[in-house]
Formats: sequence, structure tokens, C-alpha cells
Amino acid sequence: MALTKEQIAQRIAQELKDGYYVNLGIGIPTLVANYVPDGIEVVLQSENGMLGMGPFPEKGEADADMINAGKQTVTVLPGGSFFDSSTSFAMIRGGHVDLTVLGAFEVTDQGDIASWKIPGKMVKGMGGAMDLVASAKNIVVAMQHCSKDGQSKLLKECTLPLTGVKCVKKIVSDLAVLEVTDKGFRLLERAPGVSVDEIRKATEGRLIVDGEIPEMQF
Amino acid sequence: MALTKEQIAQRIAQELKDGYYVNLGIGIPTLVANYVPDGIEVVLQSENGMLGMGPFPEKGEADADMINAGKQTVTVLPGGSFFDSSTSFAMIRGGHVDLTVLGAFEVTDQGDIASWKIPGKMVKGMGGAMDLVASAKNIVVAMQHCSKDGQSKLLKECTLPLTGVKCVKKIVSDLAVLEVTDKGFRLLERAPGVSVDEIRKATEGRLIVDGEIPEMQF
Amino acid sequence: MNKVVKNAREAITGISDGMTLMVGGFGLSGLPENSIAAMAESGVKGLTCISNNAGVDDFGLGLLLQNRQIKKMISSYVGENAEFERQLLAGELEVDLIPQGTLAERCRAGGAGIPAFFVPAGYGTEVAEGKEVREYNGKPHLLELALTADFAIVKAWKGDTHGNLIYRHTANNFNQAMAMAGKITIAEVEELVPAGDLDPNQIHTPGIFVQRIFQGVDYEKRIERLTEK
Amino acid sequence: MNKVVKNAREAITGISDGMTLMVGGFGLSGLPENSIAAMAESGVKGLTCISNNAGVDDFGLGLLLQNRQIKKMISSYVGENAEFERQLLAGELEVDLIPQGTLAERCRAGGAGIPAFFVPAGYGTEVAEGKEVREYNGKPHLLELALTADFAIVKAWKGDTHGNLIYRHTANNFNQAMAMAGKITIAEVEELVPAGDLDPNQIHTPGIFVQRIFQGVDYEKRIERLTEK
Repeated sequence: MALTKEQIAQRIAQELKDGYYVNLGIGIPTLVANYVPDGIEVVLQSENGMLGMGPFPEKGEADADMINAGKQTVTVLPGGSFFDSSTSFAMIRGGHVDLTVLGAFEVTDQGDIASWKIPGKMVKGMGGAMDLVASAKNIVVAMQHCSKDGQSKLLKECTLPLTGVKCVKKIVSDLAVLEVTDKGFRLLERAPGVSVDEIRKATEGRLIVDGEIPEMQF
Repeated sequence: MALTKEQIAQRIAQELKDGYYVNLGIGIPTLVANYVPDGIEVVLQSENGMLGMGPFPEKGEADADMINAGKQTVTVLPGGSFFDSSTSFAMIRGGHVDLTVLGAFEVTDQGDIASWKIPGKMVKGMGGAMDLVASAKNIVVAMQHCSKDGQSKLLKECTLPLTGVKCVKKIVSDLAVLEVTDKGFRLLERAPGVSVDEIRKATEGRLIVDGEIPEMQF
Repeated sequence: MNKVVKNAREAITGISDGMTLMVGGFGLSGLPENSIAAMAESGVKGLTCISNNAGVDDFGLGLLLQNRQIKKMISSYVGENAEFERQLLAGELEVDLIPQGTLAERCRAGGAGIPAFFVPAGYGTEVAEGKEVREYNGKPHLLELALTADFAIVKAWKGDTHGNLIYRHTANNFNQAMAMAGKITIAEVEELVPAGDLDPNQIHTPGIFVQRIFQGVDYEKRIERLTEK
Repeated sequence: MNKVVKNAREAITGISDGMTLMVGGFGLSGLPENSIAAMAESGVKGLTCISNNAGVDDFGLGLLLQNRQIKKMISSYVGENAEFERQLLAGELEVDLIPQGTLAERCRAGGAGIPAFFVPAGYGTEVAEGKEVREYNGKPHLLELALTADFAIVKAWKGDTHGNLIYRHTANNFNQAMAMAGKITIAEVEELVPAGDLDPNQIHTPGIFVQRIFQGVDYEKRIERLTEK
């Protein structure tokens, strides 16, 4: 059975390691913060200028001066810090962030990603997404494997305008965990109850299936 | 009579305007701070990371964490600030400093300056001098007009390695105040009792003498 | 060395039609509310605004958009804003979209006298069109140019009469880099204090970058997306 | 997220022969005294040191020079130091002299993922030799490359267990930019406090840039030129 958004976030949380600095994009990636494994401490970076982002504030305690990159009111944890946008992207561009999790419309079997613009629709802008994908040491994409009408979003070539090229390292979709390799998407794990064949049908890009593919463990 | 070092500093202080941010180099330029005209407030920048540099500390109050670019212990005035070296040179390179005063071994009638290296002698390094001369909006050089053996230091071409090219705007020497123009050194003022002819003899570079040249006023 | 002006109206003196402005803030956080209101009132038009976002319909730069005072936006993320969308689709508004980190660095570079620099962001995308590409450390980079502005307009938490500024929390955002890059920089603050009241170790924007400062009034500090536990 | 190590000896673990180090400080102010002493004791050699100055004979990097542990200095101003001069004239030491502002910016750029940028400093001088020149705003500029280091070693006033740092007065100097540019950054502090004790608005170096931190001991904080009224 395909994963829920919460489950995708839960699976991505397994990629976290103790001491990681992590930037979580808007949408499913934000949910990852709810599933940090026990015994592991990570520091969340928000690219508008904050390290040590904490949970949403208690009722009545929201502060207009403390928001995240999605413009939501948040809190800061002990050991956090605030800084200006140029320093924030110095962290990102300089490779100091250990893991970046973001959503995508499409990815390719070479690691290209399209996530910011749909021609014909209103263009809102790329925000920090292009900076993040161009510089992150480790990018995990959280996404649906197919569009609502069943078209694969794991492609040979993106049909939408690119956010970055050859940058995605791993994908956690509602159907599978895949790694981007020189030879295409390498299937690492299946969603519980989803067959390799179903994943193969849902994947337009080159898919590598080597040996037995385990189910995801939660 | 040729000016003393103190008098050179005193004459340069007349170039200060209210509200100026000023960087004073080591040597004679440092003395300029003692002659800020009444009713004028300037803020001194020290390129190691300080605005609002004040006088030397009282006896026993020197602080190893508060030095100027010449490594002397100093104090900070109300309204001052501390910052890192990259920000300090952002101020300098970005043209935010209104006036830079520095010493020189040689200058040319095109505004070139040599101030950091004498071949054959120990090389100490350029420090911040190249950054300052390349970016200052307004550079005044404080120097002796001639070397101890009577050789002019206001030249057609520098004989020593350059610090910067086409950057010096004004020179206050022990003999004269001169402006660097397209056509060479334009004589603006004479030291008290020094004749135009003496200045002409002491100047190897092109010298423009237009009309009556007044004596400096103190 | 007193840079204090009476109010926003006095602060914006000299901002005229066709100028390029940098306006600090991220989303609705850290916006120079007083200065924006004064510009809306002044009727100045044909502005090019460099600002990470474009406000919402009735707040932030949305107020100037409603009045058709903005000719062009240089931003990373826009369009929380119906009037913006309408003007853009009608061809009444130009938009230049820039990756957020590149935008911040281009402002800092403008203030720091660095006319151009290489970054990897945007390589292989439409952002790269017409830009010089050069490989460093095995990775293609784009040459990006510094940004400067006739006026930079920023908002800080505390400021002093020398123009020193301290920002609060994430309301710093683009204000610090933009404060460096204005030919004239205007700062409005929630609390204006005499020189000497701020700890010189805690200044985010040293006064050398600020030409005019004033005590702001009636801050709404609107929250765009209230999220609570 | 505890980055605390016991002492300087533990902090410098992994610094080995032939490595490139950045060492913070200006003159004798803001020097990582404990780490330098530990390196002098460790006997590591063949080092390339990026540091604005080279200390004096018996303090700062002068201690490593005395031991012949340094192969090359990348600095803006050196030679307050007789042993330095002797080694240089004897051809035992290489020196690369860089304008001070360019040096600071190259360190920041290394930490910020900006591989190259244009500055005007040094055009027309021997510093320009072999460098690309390009004109911007009617003025020639040199293309300068980012600097990074195997280890950056910095000194701060206060620090916390997350590696957040606050510098004091002009002891900040090169420490802040260098802290960004180390593959591993070691910070020694006069006062180490638990995470949460420092005001998050006052952090000069956010902890993300620092991998190891320790409570320093016995700071001499020598004054190079005592000047009093």
C-alpha cells in the first residue's frame, strides 16, 4: 500500500544521524521534524536566518519576528542562533548543512529536479530551492511517485523547468526508496505491500533492481 | 620652513568634514586625530574591526582585546562598534569610508603610490594598504617631499613596487599641498616661508603652478 | 554624527520616480512598515524594488503594488498576492526572479565593493541564461553581479543616533545585507537610543552603512501564517 | 550535539604534517593560544598557515616558526619577528603576501561556497601577477580565489556546547571569517557555557561552522604595543 505523507516523512527521518544540521523544505519535508528517532539530536536550519528551529509556539505566544522559511511562526531551541540571509546561504552554499529534504514535481534518473515552476500557472519564484539543490552535500526528495492521473514523476528527462541538475541523491516516494546512481534509479526499499513490478510500472526513468528488495521498516 | 610631522597632520585635519568616516594609517596619519577642528565630529575606522576609535587608554586600563590596526591599545567612543575583518574591508572596498589618510615612500603625478616594499630590505607585507588605496573615494597622502639625501619623492614614475595606481587625490608634504590632476601635481598651498621655486626643485613629477599660491593657514 | 530624522516622511526625502530601492524583510517579517506607508502616501512611481518578497495585497510592498507605484520587482519568491498576479499577467509589471541565496549575496557584494562572484545556484536552469559559466572544484558555477540601490530601506529592532542597528530574531533576514548596499540607507527602528547605549559587540549593522534613522511608530508586525501547537 | 573536547591536545587530533591551517587573530589579539601551544608540543610539521600575521618570536605562530613547523605563511603583514626574517632570507620559509581585505574575503568566500570573486585591491601591483583582470564600473578588478583549510583554529570570548561563538572587541578580527572556512573548525574560548546560555541574537559565529570547542586555560593575552595616555 502506498505511503501516506506522514509515512514518507517517517521514512525520511531514518536518514537522520546524530549531530546533523538539516534543512527541511515546505510540505512533507516539514513533517520529518516530528519523527526524529530517539537518541538522535539534529539541528534544523531555516534559510531565512535561524539554526535550532523548534516546534510551533504555544497558543498566544507566536512572535512575528520568529518565523521559518515557510513564514510559519516557530520557536527557537537552546543553542539556536539567528543571522542574516547572506550568512544563512553561506552555510548552505558552503556545504555546512548535512542533509536537505525537499519536495519535487519531477526528478530524473540522473538526479535532475524540477520543483518550482509550472508553465502556464502563476510563477511564485524559486525562493531558496535553487541554492539548496546546487550546494547540498546530501539531498533527499520527498514526493509522490506518480501524478494524480497516473503519470510517472521519476523520469528520464524533466518536462518542467529545472531547479537543479545532477543533485538529487535519494528519493522517498509513496511507493519506494530509491538512490540516484550513474546507471539510474537504484531501488532500495519497497513500501509495505507494494511489489517491484508496481514500482517498475510507475517509474519512467531507468530503474535498477538488484536482488531481493526489502520492504521499508518503520 | 618645512613642516614638522605634527604640522603635516594639522594641515591634513583641515580636510576633515563633519560626519566623515576616516581611516588613518600608521605614522603621521595617526597624528591627524589630535587636530580634529572644533565643531566637527568624525568617526575613526580601524581596519582590524572597529568604528569609533578613541584615544589611548588611561594608565593601567589597556585591554589586549582592544587594539588598532597599528596594534596599539586604544579605546572605543560612544556609538562605536566592533566587527570582523571581512565586514571591515566591506566598508573600505564598498566606498563607505569618506577619507583615507596614509603615508607613502613615493607618489607619481598620475596618483600612483608606492608605500609597502623596498627591494633588498625585509618585506613586511602590505597589510590593508592595497585594499585602502584601491577603494577609497578620497585618499590624502602624508609624506616628506624629498628623501634624506634630497631626492624627490613626487615622481613621474615610482621606482619602488606599487601599492596602487591612479588613486592618490591629494598630497600634504612638509613643503606643500598638492592635488593630483590629469596634467600632474597641481600646487595648492606652500608651507609657510617655502617658495614656489623650492617646491619646483623638490618635485620631479609634472608640477602645475597656476597664479598666486597661498601659504598654508593653521 | 546625528543621523536622526523626524519620521518616515522626512526619511524618504529624495526618493523619486524611476529609482531602484532595496526593501528589507522576509515575508511580512522585518518590514520597514513606516517607510512603505510614507512611500504609498508620497505617490512616487516607476520604482524598481529589490526585495525577497512582494508583501500581501494590503501589507508590505503590496501597498505600493496596489497604487501601481512599482514597475519592476527583483525577488526570489512572490505572488502571495492577487493584485501582483493580475499586474504580472496583464504585463503591467516586470519581475526578475533570483535564487534567494544569490539575491542576498548580490546585495552584500554591492555593499562590499565586490562587483561579481561565482555561485553554483541556478546552473542548468533558466536562471543561467546569458550568464558566464566556469567550473570550480569540478562543479559549474555562474558569474553573478552585485546589486546596489539608490536607497536601501531597512527595519531594525534597536538603533542609535550613529545609525548602529540590532535586529531581532528572524526579522534580520535581508535587512543586514541590504543596509550595506544603498547609496543612501534609511533605517527605521522600534527603539531609538542615544549613541553609547548599545553594546558595541552586538551591533549587526555598523552605523557607517546607515545615512538616516528614525523612531518608527504603530508597528503592526503582521503574522502571515499563524501556526501554534 | 555536544562538540566539547577536553583540552587543546584533544582538539588538535588529526592535524598532521603538511596540512593547511587557518589561524585566527590580528597581531597578538584574539590568538588561539592554547591550540598553538598544543601544536608546538605535538611537533606536527610542514604546515601551511593562513594567518594575517606571524606572531612575534616567542608568542603566537612565532612559537611554531621557532620549531621549524611551518613551511609556508599566507599572510598580509609579517616580520615583527627576527626568526621569521632569518628563515625567509635563508630560503627555509615560503611566504605568500595578500592584501588584508582580500585575505579576509577569501576566507569568508571559502566558507560560503563562493569559489572566486572580483576585487580592485592590488591591480597594477605585483599582487596582480598571473591574475585575471576585468573592468567593472570603469575600474579594473582582479579575480581572487577562495581559501579553505584542513583545520581552522579560532579563539572566542564565549562559546557554548553547540559551538556558537561570541568574540570580544577587536579580538574578533579574522576569527569569524576563518571559522567558516575550515573543513574542521576548532574553537577555544575563555568561557564555555551550556547551550541556551548565550542570546541567540548575539552569536557572531553560529555553531554549524564549529566542529570542536574547548574551555581554554591560562590566557596570557599579550599586548604587542602598549600605548597609554
